[in-house]
Amino acid sequence: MLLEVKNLTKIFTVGFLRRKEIVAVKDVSFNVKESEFVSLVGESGSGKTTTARMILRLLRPTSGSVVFRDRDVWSLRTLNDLRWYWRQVHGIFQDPFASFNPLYKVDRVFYQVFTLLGDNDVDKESLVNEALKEVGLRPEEVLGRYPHELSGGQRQRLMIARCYLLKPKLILADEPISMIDASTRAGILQLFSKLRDEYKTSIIFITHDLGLAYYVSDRVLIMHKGSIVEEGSPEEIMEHPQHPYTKRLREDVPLLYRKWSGF
Amino acid sequence: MSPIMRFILRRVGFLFLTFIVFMLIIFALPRAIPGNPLSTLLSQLFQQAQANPELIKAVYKRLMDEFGVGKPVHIQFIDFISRTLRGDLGTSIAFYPRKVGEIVAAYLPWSLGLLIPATLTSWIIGNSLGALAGYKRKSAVDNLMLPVFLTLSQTPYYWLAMILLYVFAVNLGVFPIGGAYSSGRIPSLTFEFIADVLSHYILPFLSIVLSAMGGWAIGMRVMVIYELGADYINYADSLGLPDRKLLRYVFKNSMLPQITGLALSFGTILGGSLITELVFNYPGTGYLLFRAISTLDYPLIQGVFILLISTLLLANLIVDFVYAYIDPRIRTGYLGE
Amino acid sequence: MVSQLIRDLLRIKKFDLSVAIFSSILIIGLVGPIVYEVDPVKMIGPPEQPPSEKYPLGTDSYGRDLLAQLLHGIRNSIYIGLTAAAISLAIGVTIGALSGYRGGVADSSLMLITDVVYALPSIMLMMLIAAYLKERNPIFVALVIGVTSWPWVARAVRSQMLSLKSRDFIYMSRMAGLSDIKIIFEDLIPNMASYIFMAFVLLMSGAMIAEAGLSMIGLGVTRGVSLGIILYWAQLLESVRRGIWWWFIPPGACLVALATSLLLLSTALDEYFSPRLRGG
Amino acid sequence: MSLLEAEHVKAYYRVREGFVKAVDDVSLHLDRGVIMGLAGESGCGKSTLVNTLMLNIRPPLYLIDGRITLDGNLLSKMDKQTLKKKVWGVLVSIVPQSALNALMPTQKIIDLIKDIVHAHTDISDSEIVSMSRRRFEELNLPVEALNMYPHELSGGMRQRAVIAISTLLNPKLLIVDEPTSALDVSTQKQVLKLLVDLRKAKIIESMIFVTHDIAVLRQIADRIAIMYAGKIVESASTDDILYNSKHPYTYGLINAVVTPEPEVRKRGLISIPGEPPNLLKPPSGCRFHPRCPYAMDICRREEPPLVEVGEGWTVACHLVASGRR
Repeated sequence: MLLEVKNLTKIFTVGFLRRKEIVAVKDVSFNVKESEFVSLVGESGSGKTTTARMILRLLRPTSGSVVFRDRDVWSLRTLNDLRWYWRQVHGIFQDPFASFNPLYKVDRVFYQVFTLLGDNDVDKESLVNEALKEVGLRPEEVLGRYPHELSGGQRQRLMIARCYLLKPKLILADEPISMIDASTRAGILQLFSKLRDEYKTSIIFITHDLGLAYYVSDRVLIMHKGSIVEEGSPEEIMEHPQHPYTKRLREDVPLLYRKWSGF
Repeated sequence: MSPIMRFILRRVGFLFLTFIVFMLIIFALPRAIPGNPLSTLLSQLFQQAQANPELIKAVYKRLMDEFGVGKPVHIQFIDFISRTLRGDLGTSIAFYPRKVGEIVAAYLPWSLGLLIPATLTSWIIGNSLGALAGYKRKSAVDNLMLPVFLTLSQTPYYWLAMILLYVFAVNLGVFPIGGAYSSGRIPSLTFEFIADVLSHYILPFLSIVLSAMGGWAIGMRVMVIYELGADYINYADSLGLPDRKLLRYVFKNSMLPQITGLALSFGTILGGSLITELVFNYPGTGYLLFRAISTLDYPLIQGVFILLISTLLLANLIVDFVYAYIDPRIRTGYLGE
Repeated sequence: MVSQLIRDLLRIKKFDLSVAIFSSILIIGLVGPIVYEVDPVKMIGPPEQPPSEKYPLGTDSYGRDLLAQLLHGIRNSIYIGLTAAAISLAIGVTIGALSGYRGGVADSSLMLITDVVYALPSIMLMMLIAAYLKERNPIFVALVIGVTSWPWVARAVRSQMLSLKSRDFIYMSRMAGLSDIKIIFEDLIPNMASYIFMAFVLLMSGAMIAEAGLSMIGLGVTRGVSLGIILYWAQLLESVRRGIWWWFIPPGACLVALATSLLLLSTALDEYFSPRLRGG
Repeated sequence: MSLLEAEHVKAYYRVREGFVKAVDDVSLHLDRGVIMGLAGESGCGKSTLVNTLMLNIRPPLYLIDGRITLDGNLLSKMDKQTLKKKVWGVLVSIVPQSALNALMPTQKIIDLIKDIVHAHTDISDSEIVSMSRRRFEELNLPVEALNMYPHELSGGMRQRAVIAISTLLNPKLLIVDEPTSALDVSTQKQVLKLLVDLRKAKIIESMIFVTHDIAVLRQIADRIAIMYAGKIVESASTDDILYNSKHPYTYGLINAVVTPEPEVRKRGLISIPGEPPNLLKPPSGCRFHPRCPYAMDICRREEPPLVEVGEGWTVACHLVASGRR
């Protein structure tokens, strides 16, 4: 098993004297196999982003564990161990503008990760150019620019190019296309499928859009109020949803070729 | 418990904590700064009362008592707090054997009589003008007012006071050159006396109002500009709400932060007005503080500060009450959780 | 990037004006005492002379040259302002950044302390502390001002930190294996730079005004001259009532010009960096 | 006669570098009783267009040219005070994009309603209260919300309250600007249902609904207009747009829709290559030509005319104009 998420729970505490607890993620467990495309579907506030950050070792869980290749991720301490982990497991976030420090040229996101590769004798420039070509960007069009000079689609492609550079074993993509126009979403989505097909990269795809999940995934997890309420193949989820929340989700998604009754 | 009660209780707790911290600072300072505390007091004492060794002994004993020499520090502090809360602020050196509390009490009303009306007036005028400038942004009115606000807000009250005094009292002779009332007059509730007090009042009042106004105006102007661009204003506008209604919305929402600001700036304005009192020889606590500092009368200095801070914290609390009553978000427990 | 920023800023009239005023007074304060070699605290002529060719700004009641006092006063006031602002900034940024970065109990307790100090008027705390210092050289005065004026900076930096900390590019840097120190210096601090600079500018104008206030109540520097000290002497010796306008007007005017130019500078920066104030 | 007629409307943003041609020579007709959807990528001028149609514009956006008539009134010649008194809120209302923050925060909903009604008519406060209660009941909204402050309502509830407030005076036309993008799907459905009910109850006559989500339009719109780079490129009935679209851009948009349906899974994911142009310097000729798979020489040179290809079906494309499609 590539990744095992066991009983992951996150409770946020707010307030100083009058403490209040907010359970963001409650006892979440699931596994991801090699070269598997798993979708985590839920609406905003369902805890999916919190889950992603805990898996990426960016946010400490209140309890539970994340085990990657038999190593407990949260017991990794040294910078070297962490680099090993982020070399294998990398993330892509929702807002492609916020993913760049606005003060630096976009090139920084590539040269940053060469420390993860650990090999200093590589021709960095040609590696970057290669990665850019993989995601359909021309190096001369994007390198040397500041993030605000590029479009949302270009910025997100740059982020994916960073993954092509690293070729991690697992990518956590947190709503990577929700802020991108519908007309160009597909092209970006296909880049993830390509990574999976060519390099056996597993993908955890986090989305609020059941349609996308249905289209791209091998397995779909439905998350609601911090818990995973249903799990199954896309067809099972669409055709025989069990949980009332999944049923409602399926009924309320607007369809292109079917009209809602009563409208 | 209603949200409003919870808010008020929390504020009371916070202000009490602030008071205790302040007392701790006052308590710790003379003990923390090397070579300072009793020796200074004593050398001061010898200068004051050279002729009378009996007096020196009495004062010395009293000071030792009040300072709590020989007791553990925490007991000293508890003594200090409980004495203060009982209203005993110690004995003045310069005015021995008068109690600090009664001395300050004689001066405090003059300061408050100057501070409170001046603060409120500057708040009202400053906010109104600031709102006007924000509403007429980039017009001639705004372009004229903004530099004036900026300059006024950075003008020390007392320097403006010097200029006003020089121009209107010294040169033009329109107003008296200082004090709270003409020397020789006996305070009474007669028309003449009140008129006399007022004529002494105008210049100090004006100098505080004018300089404090600038800060309010600048803050309000920015608030109004922000609120004017807010989504709720655009929406109400698109439904045909008349401009004066929109302005009233903007004014109401920009005013709320300014009320909180009022509480915070009492202190700053008080600091400035203390010094303004010096310029006018106005018999308030600033004047008293200056004398206490120049005679190194530490019990009196402490007493002035304790009374001023207590007054300020009380004023903060009143503002909190007003704010809690006005902002619906506190009434319904949305803010301040 | 930096040159573009400077070019953009120079296009703002408020920015140009404020920089021009501040730097000319600064240069007067720096160069003046070197060019005009008159001892500011020595009796050099008859007392209370109005401005003349011999005494460009007149003399005070002790026959001391007021131009010399002003030049040294500007220098010392700016020096105290800069030092005090640096101290406040250091305290405020450290507490605010720590509070925002660490979060949790550390955040709550640091902010409680900050709020308490914030509720106590800084000018009063300054007076109180200064009253216990027998020797007050410029550094001490700057220190007294510095340790009492940081709370608003801490609050502002904390909220900046909170919003920056959860920005995705911080996560991107962490996932690239950057150490915390590197993230603080490469990602966090540079993004707060404009904000911190504005805070510094405002702290400095506040500190210069506070210095004058302390001096006026008799708690300024015990040796040497500052703008506040000139005003203190002028007040003590009744210059206003005796019509010696050349004694109290120039130092006050310099102080107001310095403080206003700094406020104007921060206003210009604020308009540049927050788009809602910039647009039409 | 149609309810809304817009002819050759141009609305530009003035910026330091020149003009952003967000709406460039757009003509549009809306019949009574019709819900029209307006779709396109972000930044194509949809939002600017609908706000311009009701003259709800403020600098740096300016109406450069064009004639806009609503229910027989020539809006494009009215000054703002007349518009506010006679048109906005009465003849046409908008549900803004930022509906979540659209309500005055320190006032109860009912007080905002009173202010709005007073701006147009002289009914008494008590009548306004009973009228609002009736309307909220009719639309299945909780009546208690009237006595609450905006922050006490959930996001979806606030959204629906805004819709009810906008239509309180029964405007002929309701403009709805991307109302559902921040909502989860179940709340979105409630909001859409409310909009449809408004027409059923004859509270409004017609509606223009702006969105980038064609699947949403499919559920409620009778007609769809497709906008690209400041121009309307195709306008037809929902079914024609869906099944028989003529413009390559429309076709691309429809194919980019991803919904959980077997048809979509079978068809596969298709995207339009490239990026929408910068409207400061739009491309020459047909603005879509740099991204169009069928672009010809003429497309680079000449702007395609708007051609009527069927009953109420217009397309602006050289392929159609030259009969190749």
